[in-house]
Amino acid sequence: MRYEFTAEEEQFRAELVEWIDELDDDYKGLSEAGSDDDWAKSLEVRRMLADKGWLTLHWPVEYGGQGASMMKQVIFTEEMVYHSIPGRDGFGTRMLAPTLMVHGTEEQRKEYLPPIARGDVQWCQGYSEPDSGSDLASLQMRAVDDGDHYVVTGSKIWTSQAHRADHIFFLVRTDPDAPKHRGISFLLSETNVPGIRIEPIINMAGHHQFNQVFFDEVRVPKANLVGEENRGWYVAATLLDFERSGIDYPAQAQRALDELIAYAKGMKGVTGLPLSEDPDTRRRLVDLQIQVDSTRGVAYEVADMQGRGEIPNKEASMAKTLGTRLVQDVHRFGVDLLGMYGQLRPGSYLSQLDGRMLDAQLGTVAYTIFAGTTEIQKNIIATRGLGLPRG
Amino acid sequence: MRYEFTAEEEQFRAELVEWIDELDDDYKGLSEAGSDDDWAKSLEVRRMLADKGWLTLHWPVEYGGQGASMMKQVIFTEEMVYHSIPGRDGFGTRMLAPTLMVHGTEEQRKEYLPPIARGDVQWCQGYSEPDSGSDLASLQMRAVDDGDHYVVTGSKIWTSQAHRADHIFFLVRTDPDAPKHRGISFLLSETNVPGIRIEPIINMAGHHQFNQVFFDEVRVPKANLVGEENRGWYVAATLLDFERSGIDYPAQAQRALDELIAYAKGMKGVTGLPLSEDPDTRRRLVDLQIQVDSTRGVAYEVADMQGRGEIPNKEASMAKTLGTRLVQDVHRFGVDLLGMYGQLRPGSYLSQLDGRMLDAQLGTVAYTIFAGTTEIQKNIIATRGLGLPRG
Amino acid sequence: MDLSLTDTQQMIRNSARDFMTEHIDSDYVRKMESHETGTDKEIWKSLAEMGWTGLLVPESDGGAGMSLIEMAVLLEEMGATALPGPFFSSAVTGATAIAEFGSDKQKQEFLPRLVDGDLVTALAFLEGSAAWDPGVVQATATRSEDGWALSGAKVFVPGGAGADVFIFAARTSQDGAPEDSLTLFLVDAKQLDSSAIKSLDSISDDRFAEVDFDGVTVPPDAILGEIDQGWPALKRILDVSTAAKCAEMLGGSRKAVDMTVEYVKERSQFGRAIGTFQAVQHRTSEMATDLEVGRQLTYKAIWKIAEGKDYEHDLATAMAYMSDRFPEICYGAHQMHGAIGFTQEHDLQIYSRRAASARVMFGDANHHRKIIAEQMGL
Amino acid sequence: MDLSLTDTQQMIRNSARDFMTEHIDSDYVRKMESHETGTDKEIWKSLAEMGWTGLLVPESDGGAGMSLIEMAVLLEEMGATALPGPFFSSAVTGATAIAEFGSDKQKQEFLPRLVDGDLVTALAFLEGSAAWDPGVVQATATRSEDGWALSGAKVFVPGGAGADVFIFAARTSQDGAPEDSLTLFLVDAKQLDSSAIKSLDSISDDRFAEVDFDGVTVPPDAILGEIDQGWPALKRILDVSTAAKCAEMLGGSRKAVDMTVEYVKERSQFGRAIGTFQAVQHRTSEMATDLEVGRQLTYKAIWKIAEGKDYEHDLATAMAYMSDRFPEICYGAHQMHGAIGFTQEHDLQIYSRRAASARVMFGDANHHRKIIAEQMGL
Repeated sequence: MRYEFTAEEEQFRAELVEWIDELDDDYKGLSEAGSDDDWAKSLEVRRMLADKGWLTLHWPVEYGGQGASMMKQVIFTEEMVYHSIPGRDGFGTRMLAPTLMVHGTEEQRKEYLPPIARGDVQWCQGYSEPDSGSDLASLQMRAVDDGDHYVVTGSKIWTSQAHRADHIFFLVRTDPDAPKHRGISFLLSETNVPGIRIEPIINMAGHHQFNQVFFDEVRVPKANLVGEENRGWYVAATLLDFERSGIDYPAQAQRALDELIAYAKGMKGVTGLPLSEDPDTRRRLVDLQIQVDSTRGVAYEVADMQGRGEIPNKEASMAKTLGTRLVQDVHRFGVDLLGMYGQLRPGSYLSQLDGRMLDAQLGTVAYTIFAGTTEIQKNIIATRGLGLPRG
Repeated sequence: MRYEFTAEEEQFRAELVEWIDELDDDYKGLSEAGSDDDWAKSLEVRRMLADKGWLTLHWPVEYGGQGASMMKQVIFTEEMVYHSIPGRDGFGTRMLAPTLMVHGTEEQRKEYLPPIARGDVQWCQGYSEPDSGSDLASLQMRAVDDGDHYVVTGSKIWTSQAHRADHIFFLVRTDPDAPKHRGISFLLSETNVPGIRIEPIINMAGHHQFNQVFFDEVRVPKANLVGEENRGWYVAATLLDFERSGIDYPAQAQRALDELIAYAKGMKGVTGLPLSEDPDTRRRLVDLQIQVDSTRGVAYEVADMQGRGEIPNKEASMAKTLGTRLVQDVHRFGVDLLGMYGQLRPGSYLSQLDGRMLDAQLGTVAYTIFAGTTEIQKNIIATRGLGLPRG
Repeated sequence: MDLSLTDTQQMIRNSARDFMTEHIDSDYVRKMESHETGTDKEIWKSLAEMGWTGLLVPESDGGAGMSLIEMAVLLEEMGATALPGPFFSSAVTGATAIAEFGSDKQKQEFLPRLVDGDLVTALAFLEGSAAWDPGVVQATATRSEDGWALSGAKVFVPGGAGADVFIFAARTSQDGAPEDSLTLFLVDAKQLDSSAIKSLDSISDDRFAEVDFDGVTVPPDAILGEIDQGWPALKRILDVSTAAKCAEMLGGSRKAVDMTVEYVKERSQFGRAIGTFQAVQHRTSEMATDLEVGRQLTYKAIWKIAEGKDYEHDLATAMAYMSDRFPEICYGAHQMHGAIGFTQEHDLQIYSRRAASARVMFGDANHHRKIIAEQMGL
Repeated sequence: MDLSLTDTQQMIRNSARDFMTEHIDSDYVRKMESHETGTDKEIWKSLAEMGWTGLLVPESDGGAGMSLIEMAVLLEEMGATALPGPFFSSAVTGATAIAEFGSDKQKQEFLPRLVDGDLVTALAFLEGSAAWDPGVVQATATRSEDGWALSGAKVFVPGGAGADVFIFAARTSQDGAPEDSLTLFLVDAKQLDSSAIKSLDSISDDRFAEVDFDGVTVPPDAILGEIDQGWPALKRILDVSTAAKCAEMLGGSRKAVDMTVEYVKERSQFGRAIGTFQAVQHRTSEMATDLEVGRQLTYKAIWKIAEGKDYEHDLATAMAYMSDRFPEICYGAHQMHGAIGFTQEHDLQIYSRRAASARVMFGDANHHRKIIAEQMGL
């Protein structure tokens, strides 16, 4: 038993934090759902990360990665998120690449992995459809066999960053007659091809984060099939040996909490005392810190299990439910703490903490919905984790 | 719109409270699940209530009651509960009697109503069975037709006060082949008859509140069938025109809260200040008062609807979920407030508030379980109240 | 106890629903969020024609002379529609201020215009910490030759850019508790240079502005109420506004629950309506329960104010509750709606954004909990 | 980071499970609740034979010299079985007190007896308000000819009637902060008249007593640690005990979750196992999540103490969490069990009663939240 990082891991953290400290402030705090200029800067950071080898920190050495331990990956994510550094590549390095390493052909790996590793390409993920959300396996987008091509028609929704992506990996139904999990295939395509149309979806915080992607008889070469035909559900669901601890959530929350503590100590209320002297405020700050420590503990546990080759099924779902709720709670409290100022948008005259609390309060509404709703996660904990019978 | 009681109602309240004030303190705070002596005293109060006409306050005048308005009934319950006065008769006056008024024969009414009205008899209710809790309609206790009798075999559980009851009303299965709601009949029996055996169940607070009642070929005359054979489910479920607002819960909670406020103001903590000066304590007292006011508001609403002849389906379930949770919360807080002393049992050396908070904290664990669990109530609110489709 | 609506109240509810159905939809609400002043003159006139701008104005002053209960019934519908514009600020806060505390001259000057939809008022109270507390006022008014010289800037003035008259709170005495040293003034917006008004970009449609009153001089008869007695008057104005805000929040909450009930009946996943899932049923039933509680607490407080009863405890309870639960109901609605409710195109977010503002207007839940503690003798 | 158990720890867990399975069942737990002193000599001897009473005692003093981690693994199992008796009070609190602060003479006198299962100790600290704070101590010890004359009564002395030696905290200096004026004494129970000990009837099995030390005189070498330095020593003893209590609560929580998972798989209503209902699945999964968090927080704090790291924040976090969640997990278990869990015959209530006591031992959640606030620099 050891509840601390190794000296080597701490050294890595120190090196990373030093690099972050030296990074130009212009790069910090950028949202990838922000302006085109923010996005361009994010890509610059991505290439810096590629140069440092950190973009593929978690890739096996044979694929040009660092083969870093699970805990180093955790540290990397934790510090990057805590310091609001953009540039990590969720879809390419963390989702598609590992999938190709397991299920891809040699040609696919050769073609797609190097640009991802260099930070030269942006992928997006086409899973959800308008009628297939939590019940993803009911997806209906059709791919019809046309010799050496599939012809794909239908639409994908909630496609983050599609408007900035060069490529998309997506699931289609190749056998409409098979049971729903068994007629799905996993395909790759460029986005800039005939028949693909991308429509923006603006979220309630006013950001262009999502898109709906329409496919109208898009021709996808069969060489772009990953894994076997009709086995796409299992390709997508492969349990990958990459960090999925959910450490992002407590890191993001700790950052917000630290900002709020500093704010509460520095800002005087109408009584003339700092807000941090208000008993309710103190209580809520303490409760949030307990929540952060709780969530971080489970995230570390997930990583520790993964590091030992165990499959953290219920623990990963616990980390997700705890983490998403935490990130919501901390920003909701943040808006509370700012009182009347809490409702001012980023950029508004007189906004406090640059309106970040409000922006995140709105943005995090989706956290308990996307990537498996809290309800689905609790089902998983109960059935897969505790062995309760399915309903 | 009027959010206050009428002058006549307030006059009734004043009369009742005056009577309560004059009642000997020995009668106050008695638990019906207490000692035999407590029980005997409860019965004395019951007869006093009968003499005042209050035991049957809610009965129609034609049956010798006062035909009181719904709001008078609410006031009666509220003050009796708030002042911890025993003697009300839930099973006789409030459950069986109204059922007989609607479904009973003239003979049954003549035989059973007068002793109930005089406070001379104790009934108990045999509904639940070991395998039929939330799913009450699955009950299996058999009544076999034997000419002018039924022969009843099986067992009932969670039968409150069975050990003090002269009679029992209960549900049995008279047609095992019918759909489950349609083979049930509603019977009456004395408890002191051959074949009935009553075993105590001690609850986690150490009180003898419940019993299991075993029936072994008990002969029940058919004259004791209430309503039609096989229609007992509907007899038991008749929506009765008697107050069912759930006002008991906020009344009980307000009493506990008032005691806790007085305690917090009078007791000094280690700092030398009264506990009521502690910000967390203040916050929780305020939140509990909000909860009491919330629950009382819905209870009044239920009574108001009933008074206007509307059927408060979802509102009654709301009052029950809110009220049971409230009564749990206030006593859990009470135990908290007493700190280390919170764990001392009634009668213990050094116990505070005579250990009532602990006793009620344990006892109210069952509130969200009995008489329709909170889960079942929420199902009802969703399906009957909001029209969501059944699962 | 009679918790039903009177015929008049029912009639107001019905006409409000008819009006909203005919004139206000979510496209209109969205469009108005980028409207220049926030006041759509045409709709504003229509509200006056319905008799609503003058609902709280006594008949002797040309209004309908109705009570806060009728106003609450109306506001509940406006909240359910998320009606944009200066109605609340003028017909509730402004009308109460002038009708209850105005001199005869002020009433004659302003109330008919307010009733006719020709006057938009705005409360200029908050500064600095923006606490809803008399101590927040640092702005001053000092006697000058011609009247009073004002000084100081106000924040979170609702509809600041579109107001015709500001109700301005200033200290008129530097010693003494703030409760005994504030005075209210009616300040004509024409007195202010447009550069004195800076818009704040808020999540909701309140059109808040910072308004700088430095250098403005007002005549002696600009005083609303009595000198140094501004706080008791303002407290009353804030109390009425708080109660009215609860009613508006109740309407928004009701809409969020209704939308959710509709959605979970229609949306299907795993081959069945999601409203059949117990987790969805339970969350929805909790939202509906919160709503029912909010209705009882809100109307009780409003009834007490309307009837001249002692209302402090009930009002603070209603506001503490609605301020907590309106956002919470909206969060529940979002969770039940899933991704679609998170988009700007969907109407749900209109209500969750309204909640974020309404809940802190006139003091947040903690502010009102402190009042409850006092009322409880703690 | 390595959150797994070492082989030794795993071995302790296994032997603890074996021992509990063989010797302790719920009938035994119930029976012991009405046992006269609360100490079953036979079991107490067996625990000594297993090497557990001396687990924290250094090898040089005849113990196993293991760390708090091993003790926590053991206590988790004891908590899961609700093992009655003075183990905690003696082998954790008492052993820490004497092993860490005893003089050589005291160690020689008491530790071997403790290791051998011949000594039961009890902490006599709380008085009056029963706050876990140095200011709670009003009892005094004044120098007399033969040593120290004690005065004052202590409350919530665990296992008061069965203890052989009390660890008694008294003020030895009337001026100065309580932190600088307490002294600890080891007081032989034989010094006390049986009338000095009054039993308290508590919900759990702690066998609390009020113990009156008035008129007792102890020799100079009864002092544990240094004069006027009792608080720093006591704080350390309380910290170790707090961490150990978290481990015990963790065991109880685990048991409540396990019982629930078992029950909802078996219990059938509406023609299906109740564990298929989503409301049951979700509540159970929340309980399991709370348990998992509690495990991480608890072992992290324990590891930090065992490794000599700065542990204040983590310990207070673990205790604040477990103190809140152990009862909450039990409430969830009751709700999932329905009526049957509410009976005395059912084992669940044993754990919910244990929770009611454990959660306030060594300071409740609010007490520990205040420590966290300090640690956060608030």
